[in-house]
Amino acid sequence: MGKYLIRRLLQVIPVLFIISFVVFCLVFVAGDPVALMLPEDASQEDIELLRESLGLNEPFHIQYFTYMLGLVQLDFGDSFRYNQSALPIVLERLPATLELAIAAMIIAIVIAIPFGIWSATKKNSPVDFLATGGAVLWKAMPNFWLGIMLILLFSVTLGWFPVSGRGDLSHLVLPAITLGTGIAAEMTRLIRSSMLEILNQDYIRTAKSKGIRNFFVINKHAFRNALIPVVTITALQTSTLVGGTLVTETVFSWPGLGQLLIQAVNTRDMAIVQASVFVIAFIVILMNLIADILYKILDPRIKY
Amino acid sequence: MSVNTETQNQNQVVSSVEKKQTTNGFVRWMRLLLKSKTGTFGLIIVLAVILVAIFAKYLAPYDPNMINPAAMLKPPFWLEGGSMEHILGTDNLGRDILSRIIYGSQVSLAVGLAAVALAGVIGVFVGLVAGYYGGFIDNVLMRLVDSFLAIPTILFALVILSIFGPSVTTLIVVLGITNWVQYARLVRGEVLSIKEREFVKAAKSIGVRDNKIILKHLLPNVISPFIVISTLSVATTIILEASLSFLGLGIQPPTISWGGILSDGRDYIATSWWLATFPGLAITITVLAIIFLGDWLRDVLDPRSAK
Amino acid sequence: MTEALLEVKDLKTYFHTENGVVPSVDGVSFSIKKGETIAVVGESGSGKSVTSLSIMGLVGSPGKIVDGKILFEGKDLTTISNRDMRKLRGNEIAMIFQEPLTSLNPLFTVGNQISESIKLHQKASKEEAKVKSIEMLRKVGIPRPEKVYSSYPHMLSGGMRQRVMIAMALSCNPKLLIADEPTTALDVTIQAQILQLMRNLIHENDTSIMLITHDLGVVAEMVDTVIVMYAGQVVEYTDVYTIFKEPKHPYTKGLLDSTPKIHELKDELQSIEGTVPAPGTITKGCRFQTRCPLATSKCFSEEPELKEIRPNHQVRCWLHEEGEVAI
Amino acid sequence: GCSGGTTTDESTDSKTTDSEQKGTDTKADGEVDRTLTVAVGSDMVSFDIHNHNNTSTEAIHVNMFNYLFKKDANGEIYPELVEEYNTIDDLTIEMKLKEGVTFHNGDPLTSEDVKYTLERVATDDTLREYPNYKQIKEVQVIDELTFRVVTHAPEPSLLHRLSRLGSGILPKNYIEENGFDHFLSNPVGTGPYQFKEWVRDDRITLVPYDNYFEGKVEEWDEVVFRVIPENSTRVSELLTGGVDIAVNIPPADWDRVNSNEGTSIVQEISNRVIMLIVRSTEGLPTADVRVRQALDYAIDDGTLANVVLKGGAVPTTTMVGPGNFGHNPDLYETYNYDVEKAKALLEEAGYADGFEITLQAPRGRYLQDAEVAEMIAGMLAAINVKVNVEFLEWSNFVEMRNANENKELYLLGLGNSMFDGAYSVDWYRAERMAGHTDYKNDRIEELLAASASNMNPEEREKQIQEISAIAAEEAPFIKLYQEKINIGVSDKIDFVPTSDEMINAKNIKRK
Amino acid sequence: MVQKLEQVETQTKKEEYLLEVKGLKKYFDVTEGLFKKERQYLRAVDNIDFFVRQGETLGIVGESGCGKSTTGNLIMQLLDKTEGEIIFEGVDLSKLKGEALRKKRAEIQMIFQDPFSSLNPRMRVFDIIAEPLKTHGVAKGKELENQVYELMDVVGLDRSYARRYPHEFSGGQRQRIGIARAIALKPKLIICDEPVSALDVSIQSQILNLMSKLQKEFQLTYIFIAHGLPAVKHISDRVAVMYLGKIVEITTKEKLFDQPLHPYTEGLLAAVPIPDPTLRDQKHRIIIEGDMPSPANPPSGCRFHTRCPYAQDKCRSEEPSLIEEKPDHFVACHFPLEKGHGVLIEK
Ligand SMILES: Nc1ncnc2c1ncn2[C@@H]1O[C@H](COP(=O)(O)OP(=O)(O)OP(=O)(O)O)[C@@H](O)[C@H]1O
Ligand SMILES: Nc1ncnc2c1ncn2[C@@H]1O[C@H](COP(=O)(O)OP(=O)(O)OP(=O)(O)O)[C@@H](O)[C@H]1O
Ligand SMILES: [Mg+2]
Ligand SMILES: [Mg+2]
Ligand code: NI
Repeated sequence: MGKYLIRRLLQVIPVLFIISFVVFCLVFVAGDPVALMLPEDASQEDIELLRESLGLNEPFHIQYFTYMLGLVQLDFGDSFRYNQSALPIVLERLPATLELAIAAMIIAIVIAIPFGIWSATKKNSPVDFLATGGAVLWKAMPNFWLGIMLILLFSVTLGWFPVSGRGDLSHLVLPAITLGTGIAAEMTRLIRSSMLEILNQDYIRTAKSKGIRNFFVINKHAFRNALIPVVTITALQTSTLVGGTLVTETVFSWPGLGQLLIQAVNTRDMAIVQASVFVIAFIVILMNLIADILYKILDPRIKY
Repeated sequence: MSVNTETQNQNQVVSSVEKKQTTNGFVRWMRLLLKSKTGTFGLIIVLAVILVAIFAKYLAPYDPNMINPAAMLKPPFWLEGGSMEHILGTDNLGRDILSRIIYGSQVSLAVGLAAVALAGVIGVFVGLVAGYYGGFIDNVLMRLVDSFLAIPTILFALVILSIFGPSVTTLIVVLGITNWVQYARLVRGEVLSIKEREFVKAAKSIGVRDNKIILKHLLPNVISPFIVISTLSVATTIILEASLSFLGLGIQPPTISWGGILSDGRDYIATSWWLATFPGLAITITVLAIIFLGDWLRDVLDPRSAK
Repeated sequence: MTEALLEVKDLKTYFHTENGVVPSVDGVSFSIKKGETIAVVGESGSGKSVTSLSIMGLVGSPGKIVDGKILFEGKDLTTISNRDMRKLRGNEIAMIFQEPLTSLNPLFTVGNQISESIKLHQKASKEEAKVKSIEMLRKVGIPRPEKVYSSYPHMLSGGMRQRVMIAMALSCNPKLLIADEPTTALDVTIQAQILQLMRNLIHENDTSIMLITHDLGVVAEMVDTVIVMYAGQVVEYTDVYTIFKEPKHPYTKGLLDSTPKIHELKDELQSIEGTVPAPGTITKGCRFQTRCPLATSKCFSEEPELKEIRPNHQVRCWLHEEGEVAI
Repeated sequence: GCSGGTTTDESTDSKTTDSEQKGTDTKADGEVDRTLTVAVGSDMVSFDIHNHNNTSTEAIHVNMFNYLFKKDANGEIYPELVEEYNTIDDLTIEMKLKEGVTFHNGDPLTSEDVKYTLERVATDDTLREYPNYKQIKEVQVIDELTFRVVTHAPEPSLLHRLSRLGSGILPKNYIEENGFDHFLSNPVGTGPYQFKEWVRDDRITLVPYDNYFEGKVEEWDEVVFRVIPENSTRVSELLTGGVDIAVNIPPADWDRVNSNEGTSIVQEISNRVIMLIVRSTEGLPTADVRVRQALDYAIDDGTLANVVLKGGAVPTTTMVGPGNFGHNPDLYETYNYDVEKAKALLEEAGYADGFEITLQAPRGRYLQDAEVAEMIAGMLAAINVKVNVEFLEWSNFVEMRNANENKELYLLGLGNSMFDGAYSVDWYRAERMAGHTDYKNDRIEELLAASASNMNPEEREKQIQEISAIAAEEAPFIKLYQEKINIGVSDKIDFVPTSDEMINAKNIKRK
Repeated sequence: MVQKLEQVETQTKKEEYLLEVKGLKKYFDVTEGLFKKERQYLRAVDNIDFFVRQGETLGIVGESGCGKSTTGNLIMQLLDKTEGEIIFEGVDLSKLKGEALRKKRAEIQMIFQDPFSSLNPRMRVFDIIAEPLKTHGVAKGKELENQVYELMDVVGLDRSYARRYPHEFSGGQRQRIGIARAIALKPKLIICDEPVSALDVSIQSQILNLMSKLQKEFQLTYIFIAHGLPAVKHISDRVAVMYLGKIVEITTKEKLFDQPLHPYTEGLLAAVPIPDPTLRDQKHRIIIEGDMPSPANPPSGCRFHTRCPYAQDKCRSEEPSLIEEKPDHFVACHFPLEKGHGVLIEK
């Protein structure tokens, strides 16, 4: 186990290295943010002056070297917009995004598991049709549209939930639903197909031949097995989930990484972009790692 | 008993038993298609959308970019104030929404298809090479894949688009290069398992060259999961384009895309709902159709359902 | 005739697939007496497993018992409630499956899976169930049963897993044990061990066994009565000695002749030509018509009945219409 | 604790108690709700008042910092922290601070603080505001409260400079003791409100400062600025009572806000003029003054302002709006529109058959910018000018401008935070625009040179007005309209927006 | 060991064998973890020697996992050997590389166990059978077509099936396609890795008969791998018995089945159920207890000692080598059986 972990962690290094290089290249070709930092009526001299003082006139390799040097010390440079070290700014937003993402995940799981199981066990029944049909429909709707509609319906018209912002649990409901239902759609389909496959396995037949009640056959014998592929794919969805926060956070003015990133991208605040991409990549990798470990815990067949 | 009589005997059996099964591919597909209601729906809608995109010029009642200050925010015909002149109403500049949706299909489909095609070509190639040769090449390529997978597509697209400016071409290229990893992974996984199948061993033992093995034995066998995934990917790409429009980095006017119309219309959702609802419906229905089509293809291309 | 433990009468189990109805089991009748071991032989797809699953009430969709009776101690299993059926399952009738690896749930310990049915049917507490499970494991010849009790299936070898399956099946002293190809996935030396084990169990408990196999060697060594199935039907049904000495159905004969025998030397094996037809493809006449060397025109037009040509020997073939014929 | 709690309370309350309670919005336990919540479109950038150039950031800062001078609604400059001031010579002004002004940490405001503040921004060239203050040479401390500001050269707009964000006074001792980073996270000013909390991209919370030199502001116990970038969400918050004020309401939602019970739109002219920057480079049709005029005549600024922006703008032919030094009222609230004349001008210039040009425009930067651009394209089509509209994402737009890659026309909104027309008309300076618009007018050059160091305000005003008049005629830029700021306000409060777009909580009252 | 090898060599010098395997080893690296200093090996094939004469059939039997397939794959060069020589017509195959190996491959072919997975589901029968011919440039165009159809005739497939896909056939027919492909290049040696174990009982005999017929017709040499002893006995001339990566006994089938010298062979024969109920009680039952140990961690000394009913101390410590106990009867046992129980063979 320990060795396996170490090996997996070592694999992360080249990945992060590649990511950092790609991101750096992007930033390099992005050109400089100087002009954006000054108002519309700034003059050319002003721009030159600022560029010089920010060290943006160095050649590629020097800049890359400086960047890597900073990187190993977890220093992504200063945000041009905030005039502060980028990483702390990013990390400061992380809890909000995690809160949203986790809530979305929980919603997704809470919806997907019963529906997935249900539609698998009642294959081709109306329930199955509704669950799969609903899942597909949900997947087909753009996230932001759903978000805006939810606000109009549940906040403006019905007044059940606050419109936006982060605060108590009620604030979390709409954005988490927006983000979570999309994931749930995918997951329902996944659980369904995974369950269908498991239900055809010989050991399910064995369990039934023992005279166990159907309920237990499904929830004890089948579901645990069906969970294994779900765990891995769910981890793979982390990236989609984080991507989804970009849109959802903007709609609901949720003060998380997504909003920060979008603004950073729009203002060419590349230090923030770099730091966020890095942090997000790290989280995604971490999630996959956790999924791997979980996978091994769930499945005794796999040895370390 | 001699071999020959044995064969004849057998032929009889087989021909009587298998006659039904050996109908040609197209007929089989159509049979399977008609059996699946959702598949039929998917195919019909997708074909319709493709036709609409191709013949937009002839189908659209108006120039989609024609501004008409006299007819701004006209509702669809069945509402008060609407007229048959603008069946689905007009937008805030008096442009005909139906025409815009018809034209929008071009870009939305083109982006979806082209991006997926690009990603597919790269991904399948990388996946085949990595899976077949394994070892160091595989390791390097897979680390690259891991890296790409760790960055959410939309984020990657956002950064690149903001740098290079959003045009149809950049969008296609960006979505292409962010999506290839998905195929590379899929194809590699398939190759790894197919590689162990005995027919690959058989080919090797005959002395077939590597490139032939990849092209003739591996590629045809990974192509059907690929097709299934890529159909679904066309759907996600259309939605992604809409999301990028929402974030301000989608296709810019005067080029029209569904995502663009939808996201422009969102300020009017509360007052003039038709601006955002119709393109939203167009996206939803098309995506739905593509997903259904994909599901159906999954069944059709699975030799196990070949009966 | 002593009282039958299980009596299957004209059982029909059909699968309603997308490509039409597949009559996997099409009018099968037989009975098992108490303490009797009966074999069901026939090649792949002839309906052996579906017959056994029908008895267990485990034919999943799209399959359905469309006709016939399954009388177990007089109760018709096709009509009793799910609840009552569950009470019988694992308790009075137990089943061992062909693939010992895939038939055990990989995520639960062996002990968990054995004690599950003990707890369920004998209302035993957790501890009692554990004690009983370990005892069962010991009984089927597993060394260090305490350790195996808490192992996962993948940690055991094929033979061990099959012993676990047997322990599980026998844990509630069933009256009928259905063994669906219990040794096909095993090596010969391990197969011999398992067969020996089953023989001992028959002796000890007087359990009736329905053994499904296509290995005639196993049949010859283990059973009292043999049912030969072909394409969803019983084609021959008699005691084991008669089957091997005087098979009356051309298929049975072909099967015997085409089996390479270790104790004989032959230059060329006899073989049954052609392939097994898919169920439901032959709608007229005898189902063996396409492969039968002795087929007559009648065989292509009319379907033969299962006919008792002499006491305890039933054959489904036109050859014996007018009385027994040697083949 | 968060506004959401208040939100729901307010919205339920507003249905029952609405108008008869007249603003005494009560909480469940009967307490008066004394939280002012303002929805802004983008987050504050930083508390370094010298290192941003973001109006919405300044709009928040004004509650925490005082400037040496201020402008009133008419653009008249009056002293704020300064008690009295005299001009010593062309380069020097002596000023005396008010007594009893203290920072939020208790330190009194002294000349040293002023020196520290102004010299910081005047000398540190990495600061965004440096270009606007580099004219200052030094600040001489005379005594505790008296100091002199010395410029490098005669600086006619010095007071304009001292009445904006750069002259918000920083606490010297506090910063020197704790470091600037500490200041950034625990900012201290002399203003009516002091810092409580900043959750980035979410909210900035301010509370009244007890020892404010003009007396503690009692109206609000808490002022919260909430960041809500998405327009429709901001509107929804306003409608549901989640916020009291919401800035930048898109025209599409005005009706909704106005028709909703308890909210309405208030407008005020902004200091931003939207125009088309024309490239006059030799070889382009737009090099011909008649073509530029034709374009000007073909565009119906009235329709743009009244239809596309639904009245959210005032047509203008000058960049120097009212309230700015050098404003020319003759050129304001008027526009050139005459299609026939435009056609004639084109014909005269030899373009009777029209031509094809490109109009570059940002999207979402200004009110209805994309729609305006497309509308203009439609209008120019009427005189046979085919316009290809090219929309650019903002950062690309900025890049395009910097690289001088601008085509014949591009749409730009120019503000003037100095409120000094000299800054606007400097855009016509040939040297500055070389390679960009390539417009050159000798008379304008002359006037610009003369006004730059002219310390006589009346003369200088005339000079600027004349430049505007020439520019209105020759159309180096085609001025379209001056944008209004559109703010959604809850009926429970009394809020009058100002054209500097500041949100001074001090001036906002409960009804 | 060395001594033994020499023995074999002097023995075999007289004859030219079609295939000769000497000291063949295949160790799979199953080391886990990154930093483990000691590597762990799974000894799938551990130092085996045998030869195959032109035109004969060598059967290889043994329980699952004893290394039969690995041996086959090694000969086919589908796996790289760890050690040893594979001499085919005087050339060490394992030393060939690239093009030379590719050419040589034409002379050794393989028939696989699973007729399902050994045929590319996306290729038509014609293309499957034509592939070896095309690859080695044997035939083109019309000629190719003729040859393919001839091959189909030979294995008893109707020519009209040429345009079908594998899934449209039954198991027996698929195996015929596999056989047609294997004999297409007129190989000298065919390795059959359990070619009938996936087939129905009544079909097995069809294929076995076909294989015998082809052997006669084309003078083929077979290595026939199986764990069904009756089939092996039916088709083979000589039989090698493998246990845990080693050959424990190798001789003609008559000798082996009549009087096995190795206790394992004896047990194996006894375990085969005889399809004759009358022999039920006459049969000498020797049930080998226990499971096969793991090849990753084989027992010391004689690998069979853990299950051997006759094991003695020597067996636990010393590894027996394969020696010619009787003429043309090799066995690896310290105490070969004097009177091993064979199977009753009805003459
Ligand atoms: N779920 C199912 N759906 C459709 N057809 C089925 C299903 N299960 C079994 N069948 C059909 O029923 C027939 C009998 O199957 P069954 O499993 O009983 O054969 P078997 O004699 O047990 O064969 P084997 O020796 O391979 O186990 C087969 O032709 C099979 O195709
Ligand atoms: N690629 C591999 N990596 C690691 N171990 C392997 C590999 N291939 C085979 N083995 C191991 O080598 C041993 C011999 O395998 P092999 O396939 O040769 O057995 P076999 O005698 O053919 O068995 P079967 O009768 O089941 O086909 C087995 O323990 C197997 O697990
Ligand atoms: Mg079966
Ligand atoms: Mg093998
Ligand atoms: Ni709140």
